Amino acid sequence: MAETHVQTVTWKVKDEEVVSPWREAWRALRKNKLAMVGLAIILFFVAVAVFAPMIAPYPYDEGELVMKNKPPSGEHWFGTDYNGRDVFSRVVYGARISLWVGTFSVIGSVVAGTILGLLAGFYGKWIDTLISRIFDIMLAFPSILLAIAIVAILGPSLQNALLAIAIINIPTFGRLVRSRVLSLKEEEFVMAARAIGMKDSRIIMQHILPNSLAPIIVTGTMGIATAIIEAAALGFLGLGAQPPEPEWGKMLSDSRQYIQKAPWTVIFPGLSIMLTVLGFNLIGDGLRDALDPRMKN
Amino acid sequence: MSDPVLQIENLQTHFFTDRGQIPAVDGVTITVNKGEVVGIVGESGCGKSVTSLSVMKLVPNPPGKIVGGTIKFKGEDLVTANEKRMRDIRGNEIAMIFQEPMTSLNPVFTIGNQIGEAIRLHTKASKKQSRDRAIDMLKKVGIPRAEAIVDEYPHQLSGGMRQRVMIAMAMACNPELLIADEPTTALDVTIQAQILDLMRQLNREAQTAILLITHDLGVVAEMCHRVVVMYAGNVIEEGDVRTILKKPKHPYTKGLLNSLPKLEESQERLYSIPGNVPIPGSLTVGCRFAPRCDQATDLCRSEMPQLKAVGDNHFSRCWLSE
Amino acid sequence: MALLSYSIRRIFMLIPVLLGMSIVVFSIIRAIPGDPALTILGEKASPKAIEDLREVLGLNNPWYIQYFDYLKQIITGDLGVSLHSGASITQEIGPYLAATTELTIVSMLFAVIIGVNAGILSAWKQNSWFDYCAMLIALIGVSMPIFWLGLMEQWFFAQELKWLPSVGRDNSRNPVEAITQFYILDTIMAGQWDQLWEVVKHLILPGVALGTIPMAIIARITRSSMLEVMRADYVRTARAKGLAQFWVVYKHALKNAMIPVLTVIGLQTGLLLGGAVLTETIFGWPGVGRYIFTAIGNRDYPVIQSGILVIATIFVLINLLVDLLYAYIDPRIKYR
Amino acid sequence: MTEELLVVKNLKKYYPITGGVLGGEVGVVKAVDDVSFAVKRGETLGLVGESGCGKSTTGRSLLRLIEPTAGEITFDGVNVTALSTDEMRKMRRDMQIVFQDPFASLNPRHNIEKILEEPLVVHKIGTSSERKKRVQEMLEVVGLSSYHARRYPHQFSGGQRQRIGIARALMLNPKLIVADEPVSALDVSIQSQVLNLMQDLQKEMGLTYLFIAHDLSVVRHISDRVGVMYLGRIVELTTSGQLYSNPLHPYTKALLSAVPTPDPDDVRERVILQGDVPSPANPPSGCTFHTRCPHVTEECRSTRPAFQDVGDGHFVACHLYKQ
Amino acid sequence: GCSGSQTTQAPAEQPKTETPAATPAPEPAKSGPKQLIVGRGGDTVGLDPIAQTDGESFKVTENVFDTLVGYAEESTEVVPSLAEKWEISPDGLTYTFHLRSGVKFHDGTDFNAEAVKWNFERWSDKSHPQHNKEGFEYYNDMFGGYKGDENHVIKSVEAVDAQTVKFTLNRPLAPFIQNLGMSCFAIASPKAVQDMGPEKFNENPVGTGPFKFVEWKRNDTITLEKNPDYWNAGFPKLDKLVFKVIPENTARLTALTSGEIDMMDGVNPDDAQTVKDNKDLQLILRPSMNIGFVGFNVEKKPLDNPKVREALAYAINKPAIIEAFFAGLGQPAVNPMPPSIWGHNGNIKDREFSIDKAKQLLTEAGFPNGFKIKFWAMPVARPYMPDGVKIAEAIQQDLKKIGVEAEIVTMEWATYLEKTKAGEQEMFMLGWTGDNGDPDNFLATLLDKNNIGGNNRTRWANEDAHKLLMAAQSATTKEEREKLYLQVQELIFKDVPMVPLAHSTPALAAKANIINYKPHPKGSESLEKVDFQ
Ligand SMILES: Nc1ncnc2c1ncn2[C@@H]1O[C@H](COP(=O)(O)OP(=O)(O)OP(=O)(O)O)[C@@H](O)[C@H]1O
Ligand SMILES: Nc1ncnc2c1ncn2[C@@H]1O[C@H](COP(=O)(O)OP(=O)(O)OP(=O)(O)O)[C@@H](O)[C@H]1O
Ligand SMILES: [Mg+2]
Ligand SMILES: [Mg+2]
Repeated sequence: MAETHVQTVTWKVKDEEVVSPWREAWRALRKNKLAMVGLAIILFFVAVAVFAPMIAPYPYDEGELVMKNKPPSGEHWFGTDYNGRDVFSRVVYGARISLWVGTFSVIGSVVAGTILGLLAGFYGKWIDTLISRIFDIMLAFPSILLAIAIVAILGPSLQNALLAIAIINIPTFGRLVRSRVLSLKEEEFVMAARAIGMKDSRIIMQHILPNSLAPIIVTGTMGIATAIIEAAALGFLGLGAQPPEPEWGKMLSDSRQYIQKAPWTVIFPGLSIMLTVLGFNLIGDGLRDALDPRMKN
Repeated sequence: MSDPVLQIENLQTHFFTDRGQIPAVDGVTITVNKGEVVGIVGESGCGKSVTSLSVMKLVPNPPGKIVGGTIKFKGEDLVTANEKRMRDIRGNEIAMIFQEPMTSLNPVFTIGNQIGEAIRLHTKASKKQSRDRAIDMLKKVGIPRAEAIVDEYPHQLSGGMRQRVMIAMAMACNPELLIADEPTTALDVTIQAQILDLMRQLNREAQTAILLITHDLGVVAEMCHRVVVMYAGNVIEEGDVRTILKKPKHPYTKGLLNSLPKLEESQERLYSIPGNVPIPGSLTVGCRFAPRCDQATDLCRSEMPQLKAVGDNHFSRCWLSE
Repeated sequence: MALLSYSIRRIFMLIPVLLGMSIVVFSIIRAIPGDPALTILGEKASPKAIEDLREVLGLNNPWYIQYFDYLKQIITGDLGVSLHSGASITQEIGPYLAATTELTIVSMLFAVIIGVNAGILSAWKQNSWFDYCAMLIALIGVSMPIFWLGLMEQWFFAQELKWLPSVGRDNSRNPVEAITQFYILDTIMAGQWDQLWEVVKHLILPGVALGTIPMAIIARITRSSMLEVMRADYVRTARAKGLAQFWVVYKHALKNAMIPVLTVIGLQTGLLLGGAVLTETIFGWPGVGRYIFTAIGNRDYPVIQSGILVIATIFVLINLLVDLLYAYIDPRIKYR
Repeated sequence: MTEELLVVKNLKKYYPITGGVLGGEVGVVKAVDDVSFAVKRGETLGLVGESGCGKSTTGRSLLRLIEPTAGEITFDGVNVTALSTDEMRKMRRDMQIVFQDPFASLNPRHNIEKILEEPLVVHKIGTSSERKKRVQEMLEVVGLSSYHARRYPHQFSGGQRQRIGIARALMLNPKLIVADEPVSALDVSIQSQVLNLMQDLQKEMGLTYLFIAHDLSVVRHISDRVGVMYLGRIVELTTSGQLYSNPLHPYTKALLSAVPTPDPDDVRERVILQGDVPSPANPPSGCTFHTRCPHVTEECRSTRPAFQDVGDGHFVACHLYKQ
Repeated sequence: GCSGSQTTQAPAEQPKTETPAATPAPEPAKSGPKQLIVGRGGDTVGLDPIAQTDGESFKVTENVFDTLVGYAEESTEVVPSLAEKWEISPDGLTYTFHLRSGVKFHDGTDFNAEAVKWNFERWSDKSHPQHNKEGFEYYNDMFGGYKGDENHVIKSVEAVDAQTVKFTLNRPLAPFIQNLGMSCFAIASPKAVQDMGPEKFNENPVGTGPFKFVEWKRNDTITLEKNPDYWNAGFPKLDKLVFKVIPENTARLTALTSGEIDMMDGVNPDDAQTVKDNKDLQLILRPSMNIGFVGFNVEKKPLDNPKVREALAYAINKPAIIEAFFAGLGQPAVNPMPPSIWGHNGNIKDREFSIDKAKQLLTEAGFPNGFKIKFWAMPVARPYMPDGVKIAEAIQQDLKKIGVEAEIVTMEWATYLEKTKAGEQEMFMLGWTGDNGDPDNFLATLLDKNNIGGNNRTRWANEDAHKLLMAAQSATTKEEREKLYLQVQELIFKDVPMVPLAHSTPALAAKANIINYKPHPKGSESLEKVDFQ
């Protein structure tokens, strides 16, 4: 038998520090370059939104008609629109609207979806049947059509668009939470919690919810991206933000007739939507990889 | 040593991960002779599966890579063989069955299709011929209603049946070497007995050499001619079954044997090896078993012992067995 | 047999959903502010005339009677009469539906063929530059507002470069004789190759605009699904048999990986059908999305109601089809 | 105080099978089908059987983590089956369970301190600092260090996690612990550590175990008495010594002979059973083992054998041992 | 066209062909059938003219049908059409029409006095089998309701002989003849309507016009072909006429540039220059007969105060808006009616844009710091208001300067019309396109107190104005009426129930080689004379 040469690779054992799962996820996320790019994009737009009054050189709702559709220049970085307003300033203020609608509609859907999903998943029986059927029915309608119908009922405005988007996305989160609950209910650690005599309410708060959080966060982040696009789509169809609010989708549709003469009025709002959405998608992807160990490879 | 089919020498297969380079297999040497059943035992994570996958060159790459050593199959070095040559060998000259019969068969193709595929790959058999051969093979591994089963899907079979199908598939091209990676771990004892019986029978009839990987010393005792004990990526002891199970030299092998509850006698207390199996990659200098060994000396802790002959065909990697 | 029983069960399960949908649609219409009778009669109508028409339309009945009347009507295949044009919706919706369907099919073909293959290649060559590029493009694709993409395409390819027509389904100078309303089919059947070429040219821009998002989504899901499947034990088994990587990927892995991909394809097809509103508006496509959207503007209640119902029903049916396809692909499902 | 801590009478658990065109109930899985046994104070009763024979279902039904379909469970003189949900919750202070999978039975988002403290919090025992102290003590008891308290489950090895699982079960000082395959997922060298720990704890704290496993040698090692399950029924129940030296039921015999022993000189005669375990959804008539039994008679096919004492508390359900 | 009830997107109205001496056509009339493709913004609603109210429908029906009398090119002067001549009794109660002979409907049946009688009976008699259940809106409006109604104008229609029809009225109606020229009162083939029923006829029209109906692809194209037997010999010039829907103005222009269509309406004012600069195209201007305005709901505070209204009028920078959004294709409006119509008061001088004046008035009215107000903006483009919301935004910017915070409110068009009619709005935008060239059609319609709840959405109930308007309606001579209208306009200007913004000139574009296209002020016209050079 041949002599074996043993190569020893020494790998430093990580010290006995406490690593909570969230810390672990953050570490993994930090290593993900694309996710960090996404985070940077989002932070950038958040900063733009927060400091809009300081960043924007002009008010978003005032312009001189004589300055109509002027190309980008030192004075107007992104040019001016049909009302002679500064496109850059409008895009900057627009960040507020998009982030606001995206975030709050998703918060709305998450809260409602989580409550319904928990009820359905944990109590089962007819509650589950009822809620699941309602979700099925809602999902049977193409979402944008449903949103349009809801806005048609409520009347076009930013708030109503936000509400419509929140409503149409409830089933997404509801189903997610329900399926998480169903699988977590069978997990041994939930069984163990029952075995020590824990009440259902506490099981939900202590075990089910925290362990459903990761997928909710991932889906929620992606959901913000979708919601921003949906809001812009409603704005584009004239069913969302109302003038002079500088909502990106609305800016696009208002300026589209000038696309040949003043393409900048269409290009910049569109680019902003795309970038923001891209940012949320990137970070969503990264979060999924970091939070969902199954996806790791 | 007569007529070796497989000679693994100083095999090193490492994984290159975020956490660094993990030497899952770190200098393993194993020889399998014609018609012989060689067992590899060891606890979870010690590198048994990686060794066997290395032979098939099926280690997922990246992150895994064979970084050193040779694997000679009938004199031909597989480490340097190209992919095309490996495809000829796989399933034809060397076949493999896996631990999880439940997931090792493709759920969306029929049994006949999957066995037939293996046959068609390596022979010029037509669809019809390969199907007939598949039915023959199924009968041979003791599957009732073979004619009907060929057209069924894996989920319609029980775990034991699936493992038989896996064996049928592996044996379809009369391989010279069968690598069985924990073929019965997922099965119940009564079913395990059936499968082991079947494998023994195949070994006897077709003179197929078997490299049997398991963590169950009982299975080893029943099946193998020779045993290799692995610990943390190394071979630490090797010899024929009787020697290893009756007169082990290495403290780890001894400890392992002692920690098993016995069926035939009642013991007040079991022996237990202190500590845990090392996390792969967290290697220290010296003997890898030293941290858990109650006879460890300073030498053990500072220098890695070599695998040395300690008797007739008996090798041990321990300073104490000199 | 199992497949049949499974299919029947799935179809049975549709009934409550379809009923629910009809209730939703029914209530949406009633929730939209405004009086249909007033809309029909216009601004100069007398209150008496409005009251008369309400009676004729059955608007004075209690809501459940109205609902059952409505249900009776749709079950017999009668989708009502458009208030705007006075035409029967059942007949009127046909060409719109065909236009949307043709566009959807073309977009989906584009999306599926490119998306699935890009996803497979990405998974196969994981971490190669191809993988990175394809996935970055796919990521940008899913982040793209469809209406913006459509506008940009139109601006660039139609208005600036003048390569492709920007609106409509055919060249009105050489219009297609509609038989099936599917223009590609119609032109092929008539052997009008020049028209076929025109039809194809008209389909490119809206098709690409509509297909981009599903393409990106499909590529991503295919990739992740493939990656997961490629780690499966049976893929290792297939390789251990000596199967070439190509067949491992395209035979053993793909068929298993297709299941989540199919879901997405089904879902996206449905979304395209309904979500084509934006694309259709931009590209002047006489499709059903615009039909419904215009109807909302006109408060043409029966059209809104029936249009949404038709789309949702098609959506549900597509998903049913996808479910049945699963069962066909994955023998395990029908036994559940 | 009776000698028996736990008495189980005619326990049944049927799971409905749904399917068919309308998705209705088309049958039942008889996971546990009329099982009776008793566990004496301070003893270890082992339950062995092949996968799917209903061991876990039995174990979980005892704590009413699964609602039994029928049967009566008396724990410490109290009829557990009659308790309300809330009373049952309180009852669980005295009966605890340790699970098979050390990776799934600990909430990955809680640290060890929280996991161990939870039973005390739920039952409102002690002040916060008392609870913390008890956690530290218990960690030492199961062979971990108190500095482990702040770490998370994923930072432990399988054996250590199983110790944590045991520690959690012990936090409330229970009388009975149902151990559902606590060592099946562990490596052999770790398995012996955990088995030893459990034995030590039993001695120190006077615990009673219902020990479930599929590994006969493990069960035999730890148990005073062993029940052998087959397809939802107990077919033989006797002391562990008797079981090995004098198995009566043909299934027990086959099982014993199928266990491979690490002794190359072991020349037992092998009884290799034919076929698979039948599905509990469609169990054979009569004696459920008759499809695989080497001694099958006509009677076995038609009548279910009674589970009876054939002497010295050696129970068996087989027509061969009719009195 | 009235101000609403239909959503047609594209501008379409009045005459003045700015035809640059066409440069050699890029596509000279091919030998082969002459086909003209007209691009437009919206689809036809229906093709039974009497059942329609919208311009997009009339654009097609005018080519398929004829009316008893017509309007002259580019004006609303009445000229013969199916009736060659007519006589009016001195008391204004009897009208006798002498019909053109030899005219046939497209289905081969004869056009004669019976056909005219039948059509009027269908329209006026609610119990007529082919009367629509929704009624015929224009008939109801123009002739005081239906048979049996108190105000119904037409007492009877008699076929004196095959070529002579006699109308007897219940009371005199000054614009009776004028009304008969409206596109909706087109004579349909009785046989066709009877055979098909009104619903089917609405999709398969049969008239006497220059073109025959061929095919209608909803929301896409309507195809007509030459009527070879057209009574006006030598016409039509075209063999085939196609109306194609391209909703977006810019996209439509692209289609014109790329040769997909030959002619289009709804050129964005901004694009007018582009068209002029393109030597292959010509810009055609439709004579203007409309008014776009900002109205004040005088019932809502603080708009009930005339000072406030006047202040707002001062604050709106009309010239800048017209410059920016009408791009020279519109003239500033002073009165609620266009100068092209008789009776327009040209002596009124408009208020100059003045922030100071506005502020001063606001202070006088008790709002030195301005106030908040809801400003309803039209969600759709109309001929008189190319882009309501954008103009509203501009006005919003103007008002901000005097401290008035206007919140723009939009909703879909039908709701907008309904709610403004009900008076829910505060400040709003709207407009009107004349139907028949009569001042009454503007002034009374928009501002008479009788029309509150109808088209008088300002809810301005001025007794003086009401008296004057009523007097003008029953006055018999044009001079008399004109005097009254001049006074009304002064009253309106003083009390500011609305700020007239502009009379827009809708722009059309066509291939340079298209000749003899004369757009009509009312927004639609027959294309029988149009030809390729
Ligand atoms: N894909 C991989 N990536 C990284 N490391 C790996 C991978 N596969 C195996 N390893 C490492 O190699 C070591 C040896 O693994 P191997 O599968 O050979 O163990 P084993 O002896 O077969 O254990 P078991 O009894 O659990 O099957 C593992 O502990 C693991 O850390
Ligand atoms: N929730 C359930 N619904 C339906 N059938 C179930 C359910 N849980 C268990 N079963 C069935 O009941 C039978 C007994 O299951 P149980 O888990 O008790 O077996 P076990 O003896 O613990 O097996 P293992 O050794 O695999 O843990 C099995 O056939 C199983 O399929
Ligand atoms: Mg392994
Ligand atoms: Mg179990």
